[in-house]
Amino acid sequence: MDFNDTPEEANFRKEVSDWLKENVKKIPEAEDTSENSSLARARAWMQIKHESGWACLHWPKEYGGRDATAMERVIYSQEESKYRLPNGFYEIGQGMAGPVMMMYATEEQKEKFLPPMANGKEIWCQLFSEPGAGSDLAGIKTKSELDGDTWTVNGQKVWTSGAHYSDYGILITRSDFSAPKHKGLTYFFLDMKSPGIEIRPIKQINGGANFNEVYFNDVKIPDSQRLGEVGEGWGVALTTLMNERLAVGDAGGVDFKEIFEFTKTQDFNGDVAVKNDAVREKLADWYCEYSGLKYTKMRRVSALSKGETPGPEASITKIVSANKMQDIANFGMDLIDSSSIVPDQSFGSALQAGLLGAPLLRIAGGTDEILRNIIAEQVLGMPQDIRPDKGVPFNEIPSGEKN
Amino acid sequence: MDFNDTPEEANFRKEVSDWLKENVKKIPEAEDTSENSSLARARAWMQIKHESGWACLHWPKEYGGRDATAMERVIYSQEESKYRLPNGFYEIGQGMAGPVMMMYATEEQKEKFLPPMANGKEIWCQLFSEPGAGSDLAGIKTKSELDGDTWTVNGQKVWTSGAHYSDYGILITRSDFSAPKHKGLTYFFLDMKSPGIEIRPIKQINGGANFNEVYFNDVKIPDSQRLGEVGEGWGVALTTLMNERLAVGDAGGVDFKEIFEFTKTQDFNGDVAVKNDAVREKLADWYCEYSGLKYTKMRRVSALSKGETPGPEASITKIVSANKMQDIANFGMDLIDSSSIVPDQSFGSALQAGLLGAPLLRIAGGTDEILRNIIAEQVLGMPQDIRPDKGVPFNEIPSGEKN
Amino acid sequence: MNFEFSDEQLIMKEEVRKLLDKENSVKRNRNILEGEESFDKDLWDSLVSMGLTAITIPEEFGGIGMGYLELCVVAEELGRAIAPVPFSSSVYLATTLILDHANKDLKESYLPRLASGEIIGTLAHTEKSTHPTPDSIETTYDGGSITGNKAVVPDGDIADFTIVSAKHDSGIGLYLVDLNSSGVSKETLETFDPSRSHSNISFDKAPAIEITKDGWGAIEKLMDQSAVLFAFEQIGGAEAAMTMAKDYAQGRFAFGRSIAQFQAIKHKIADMYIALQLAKSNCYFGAWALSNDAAELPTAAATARVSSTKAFYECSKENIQTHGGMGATWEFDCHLFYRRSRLLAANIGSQGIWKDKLITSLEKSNLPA
Amino acid sequence: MNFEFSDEQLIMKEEVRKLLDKENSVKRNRNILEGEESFDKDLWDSLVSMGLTAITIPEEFGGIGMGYLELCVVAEELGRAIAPVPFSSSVYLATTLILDHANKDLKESYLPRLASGEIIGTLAHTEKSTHPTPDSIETTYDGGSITGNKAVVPDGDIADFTIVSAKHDSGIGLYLVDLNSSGVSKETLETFDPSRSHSNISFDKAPAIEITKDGWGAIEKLMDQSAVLFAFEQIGGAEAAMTMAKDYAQGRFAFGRSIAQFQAIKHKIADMYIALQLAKSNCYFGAWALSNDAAELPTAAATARVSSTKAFYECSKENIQTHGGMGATWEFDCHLFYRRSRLLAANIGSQGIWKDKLITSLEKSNLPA
Repeated sequence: MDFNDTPEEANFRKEVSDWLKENVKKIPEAEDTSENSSLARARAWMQIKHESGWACLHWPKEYGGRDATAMERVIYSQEESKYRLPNGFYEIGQGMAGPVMMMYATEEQKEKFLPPMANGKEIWCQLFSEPGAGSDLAGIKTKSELDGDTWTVNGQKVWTSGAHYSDYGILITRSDFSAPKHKGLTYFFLDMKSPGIEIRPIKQINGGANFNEVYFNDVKIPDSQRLGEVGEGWGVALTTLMNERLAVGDAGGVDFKEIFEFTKTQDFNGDVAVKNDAVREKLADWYCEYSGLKYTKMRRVSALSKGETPGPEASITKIVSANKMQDIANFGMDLIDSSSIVPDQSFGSALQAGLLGAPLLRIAGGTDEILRNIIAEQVLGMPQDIRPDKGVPFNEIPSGEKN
Repeated sequence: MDFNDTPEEANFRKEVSDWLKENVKKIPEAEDTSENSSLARARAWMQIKHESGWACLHWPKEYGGRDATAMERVIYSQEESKYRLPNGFYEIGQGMAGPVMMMYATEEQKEKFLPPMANGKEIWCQLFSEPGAGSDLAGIKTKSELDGDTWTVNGQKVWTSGAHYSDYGILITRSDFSAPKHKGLTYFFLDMKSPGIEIRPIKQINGGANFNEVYFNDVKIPDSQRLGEVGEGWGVALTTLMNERLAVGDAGGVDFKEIFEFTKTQDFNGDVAVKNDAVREKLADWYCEYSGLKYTKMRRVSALSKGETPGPEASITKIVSANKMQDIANFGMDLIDSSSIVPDQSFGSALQAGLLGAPLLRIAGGTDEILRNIIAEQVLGMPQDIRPDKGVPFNEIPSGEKN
Repeated sequence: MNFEFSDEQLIMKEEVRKLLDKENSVKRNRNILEGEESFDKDLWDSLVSMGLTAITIPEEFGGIGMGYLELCVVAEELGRAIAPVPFSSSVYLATTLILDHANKDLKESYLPRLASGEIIGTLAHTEKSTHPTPDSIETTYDGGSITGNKAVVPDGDIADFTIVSAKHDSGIGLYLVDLNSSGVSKETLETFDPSRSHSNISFDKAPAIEITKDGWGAIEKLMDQSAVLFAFEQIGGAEAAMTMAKDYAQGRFAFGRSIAQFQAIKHKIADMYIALQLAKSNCYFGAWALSNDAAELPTAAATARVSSTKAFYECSKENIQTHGGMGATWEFDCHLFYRRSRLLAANIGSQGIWKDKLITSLEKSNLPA
Repeated sequence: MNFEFSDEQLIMKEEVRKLLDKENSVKRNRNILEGEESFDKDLWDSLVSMGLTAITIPEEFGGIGMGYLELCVVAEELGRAIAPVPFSSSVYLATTLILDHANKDLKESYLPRLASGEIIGTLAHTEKSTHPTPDSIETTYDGGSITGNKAVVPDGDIADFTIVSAKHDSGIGLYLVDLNSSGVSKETLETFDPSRSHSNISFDKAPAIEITKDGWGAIEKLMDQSAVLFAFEQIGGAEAAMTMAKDYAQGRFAFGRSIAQFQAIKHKIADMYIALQLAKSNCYFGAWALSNDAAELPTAAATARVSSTKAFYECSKENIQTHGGMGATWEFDCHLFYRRSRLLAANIGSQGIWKDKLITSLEKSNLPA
């Protein structure tokens, strides 16, 4: 048990680190805090990475990747995360759409679409969730109908990040409403500039608008852009989700370190807060969670390095860190007492961001409740709940609207 | 909003209080701490109460009661609880068996059985739960078969308090295994001295043995002792459970007051524990629960006094108080540090009793989980879970043994 | 005994509720939150018309001479409707201080106008980013005027006058300052819950009228009194959030059924109900103690405050969670309750402070009731 | 990097687990709990035969010269099997103190016999019903002998010798006392978990050998070292309890289905899993810090201790709840784990003490790792 790289890992890390040192400085600073400015930086950086063979390094070389091992990918991302780089724009394309295209697209399509995905010229988004299908993704209702060689799509998607700047999207639709829920789905990729697509930003409770609603009004998709067979879109969607990026990230935002530092300066009930035993006890609980997640991640990386596939046990990271963030933010505001409602305090805006950001974190990418189901079922092998929708024609399954 | 009795209530309370003052002293002190000794006192006290018309005062006068109002019953029990009296022995008989006999027994049976129940000469127990049917009471498997005018009962009951000193019992059995779960049940009362009944005490984790397993081996019950129609025992059982005593009691055992007093003398981390902010914060949380339950009870009594029927919202008392007791006991032991494992400390045995008693309290009379279901469904009107056993013949319902 | 509000009080509660429903108070909250106005003047006028600002003011001063029990039921409904009005500042804080501590002249001058809603008052007490203590007050009263800076004054830019805590030569006093007088400057703040307005106020030799020289005792008493009223707002809000969660769950279908059938949802909402009932029962005792000015008030107030703050936070937080993604959108109303829960938790001091006050009061009373 | 035990260590763990399974350690726990014996001699002999008491002892002193990582994996298995043996007292406490502080003569005299299981040692430190501090130690060392009363000494009636903390003229020292020598009297105690024996021990001028004059420093270090080992026992126990709950739920049917399908049960067990994984990962870091005698040991030990204590309590408590009524019977094994969780939570100091130690260590390190 040690924290040191193997000689091979150390060599690779040095190679990455040296390259990053030389190259990160090549991209221009952001002009402002706008999304466009950030996007321009992201494109520039992906171009540089691609030219040196560091773009989407887990991909096969033929499509612009590096054929890297999982451990190399982890090391690269550890080193890259030491810099503040805008890589989020490419997560869906390179992490999810790319791999699914490799499995289901034609050779011609792969040659056409994968290289610009790898070099950052084209950005992809994911059109899965719907207003009535979140936790229960297979409940989607966006309708696709085939006429000749062309599909017509009508419906609404939601929570699509980056829809407004994406070039292409991966899309799941329902092509057969009389088949059972998981059987009538068909999967496509499409040009996001297609006529009939309307994109509206979703304003979140923290004022941000990182997501969109996407409306489909008679959007035409050639049958050649179908991925997988008609009616077998659910399998393609599952493959896509399995390729979801290695969820190494915590919630981001206020965490133990921040609140600990704050309690060293903030007065509370007659002394600096960190001297209050009730504060210390809460700090200790959060440190144990913080530390527990940190070393859980290291255990997962160790498993990766041995070639093991990371399982759904990573679900605990999001449950714990999002709830911890919410608790810390609420508690930190308590320390500031009645002034805490004004974000313009030493630490107030970070706390406010935490308190307003945590609710979405507890939901996005799987609610606390869904993740607990996943832990129970997929990690611990407990049985699924009763599924009254199993095998029932989709249009006979009860839904809110029908009642 | 006030805490004072109405003039009528005050008069009644004075009458009760005066009578208790005069009469409680008439019963002999317990000879020792044995159950027999306690039982003898209980019988003596019930006899005295009965002679003055204070036994099971909510019963009709004709069967030995007083026709008291719900509020009078509350006042009586408030006053009586100021003395340490062993009334628990009669709760099942007077509180549950009596009312159900009044509804379902023949006039002859009522005249025979109710008066000795009221005057304390005869004690009753309840034979409902089974090893495979606790939370799901309707899943019982004790079998009853009719031959001529006589039923033969085979099976096992569990968690029967007082089976070993009871004269009679109320019993629910399954008379039809091919009918749906709730339809094939038949309800009886029976003599606990009947041949074929075997009673074994259950040792609890706290070393106590307040409950029994009761085995039925070809026990004969005359059909005349059936309560309700054949196959309609579930309705009779529900009626019985609705008559369950007005659950005014907290968990009993270590609660806020006890731990608060303890923290005033116990040293912790350099000072008396109550001066430690972490301890104060926990105390505050427990006080809020303690106080919240206390005034919730008063709100319920007020509703009673207006003639309202207390609903299942009382479920919160047990969930909160049993969990509070477990937390307090665990925390109190923490304050005593490594010596806490020895009960022979100033407060150690009370804490040990709490830590070992709370688990059963969280289960008996409805688990935390069942009570939350009840709150959601019966108080808040949320829908039942899917019931795969609904309408299915009982012998086709999956059970652990069959898998 | 009758541990319940009277029929008259419950009818009054129902009337207030109907008014706030009819006026669509939650929608008005959103309008204020998103717009430029500091409060909803129309809604305020409706509440004034019902006489709600006059409840605790005796008839001799133009009020209707009811008591705190009536104010408690009103507070619960204002909380349920997350009303965007300066009621707590003007009624719980300013009116109570004048009633309890001002001389007859001041009462005659201010109370009738407070009762009629003609003027709005508030309290300017906090100065720093910590809970105020006698030592932390730097604002000074000297020679008939006030100098200093008060922070996060609720409704500071709406109020016509404020009561100010300030040092005098031998302690902390309370002083009344007309906010339109010379030497007063205000800065409106962006806050976590913009449906209620807050300002920083600077006083530079602003003319002031003394209310009491024992200002600290008066503030401590006021904190206990208002804690009960805030707690009623909090349980009102908590119940509204719980009901939203339950109603949404019943109408939302996933995996072939209403999500209200899932134990994860049912038990979450049952836990909200438990927290709410404990808090509500503690509030009832708080109402009794407040209306009887009982010796138990400090304990009762702290208990009501702590449990109601917890209940509103839990209910508003888990209401969002029950709604799933939509609950985290600006468009849904869930966040209005979440914001209000934080505002009310902050307004008169944090959980840590009130928990400590609770145990201190129990240590003093030497017996946990 | 490899944040995992080595293959050899994992094989050793598996061997220990197999042995404890084969020997039916949980059943043996019940036998000791219900019977008159202080520990299970046969099981102890089996563990000794595997060389487990010799792990950390160098070969020159008759040991097998492995390290603390090996001891950690063994501890996890002993915890999983709630083994009724004096392993923690003799190995984590007595052996570690002698290894770290005794002179060569003492090592030569004691370590080979500890390694071979011929003798059993323990630590006699606690005196009062509070966590010991340097000021609270009243036992005295003077002129080669010890006088005083030690409370709740683990395995006090089994051990052949104990190390005793005692005052000397300029501080607290550690002294070795043969428990069969004159001046020693023992009283066996009834405890919360009778599967492990504890005694009060009185010393009346009992002959003693000095181990170190800086006993307090040695004790503090030992608490950190043993906290990691106790934490491994705790996660072993927690995992066993979680697995019991899961297995029982899967086989228990109610309302027409396995109760393992109910979210109330699934989510309860998922929460156990979360608590366990956090604790286990903290234990791994503790194992690294312990085996490397790293500067991070105080932080790592406290973190492992706090999270493992929490995990074992939660898992053992909710395991009973998952079992329903049967879980609260003496006959089922649930309570054996619940009792052990409390014992291990108490043995080297409570949660409050360790949480405070954790934050103190972070304040000192000035950076949260």
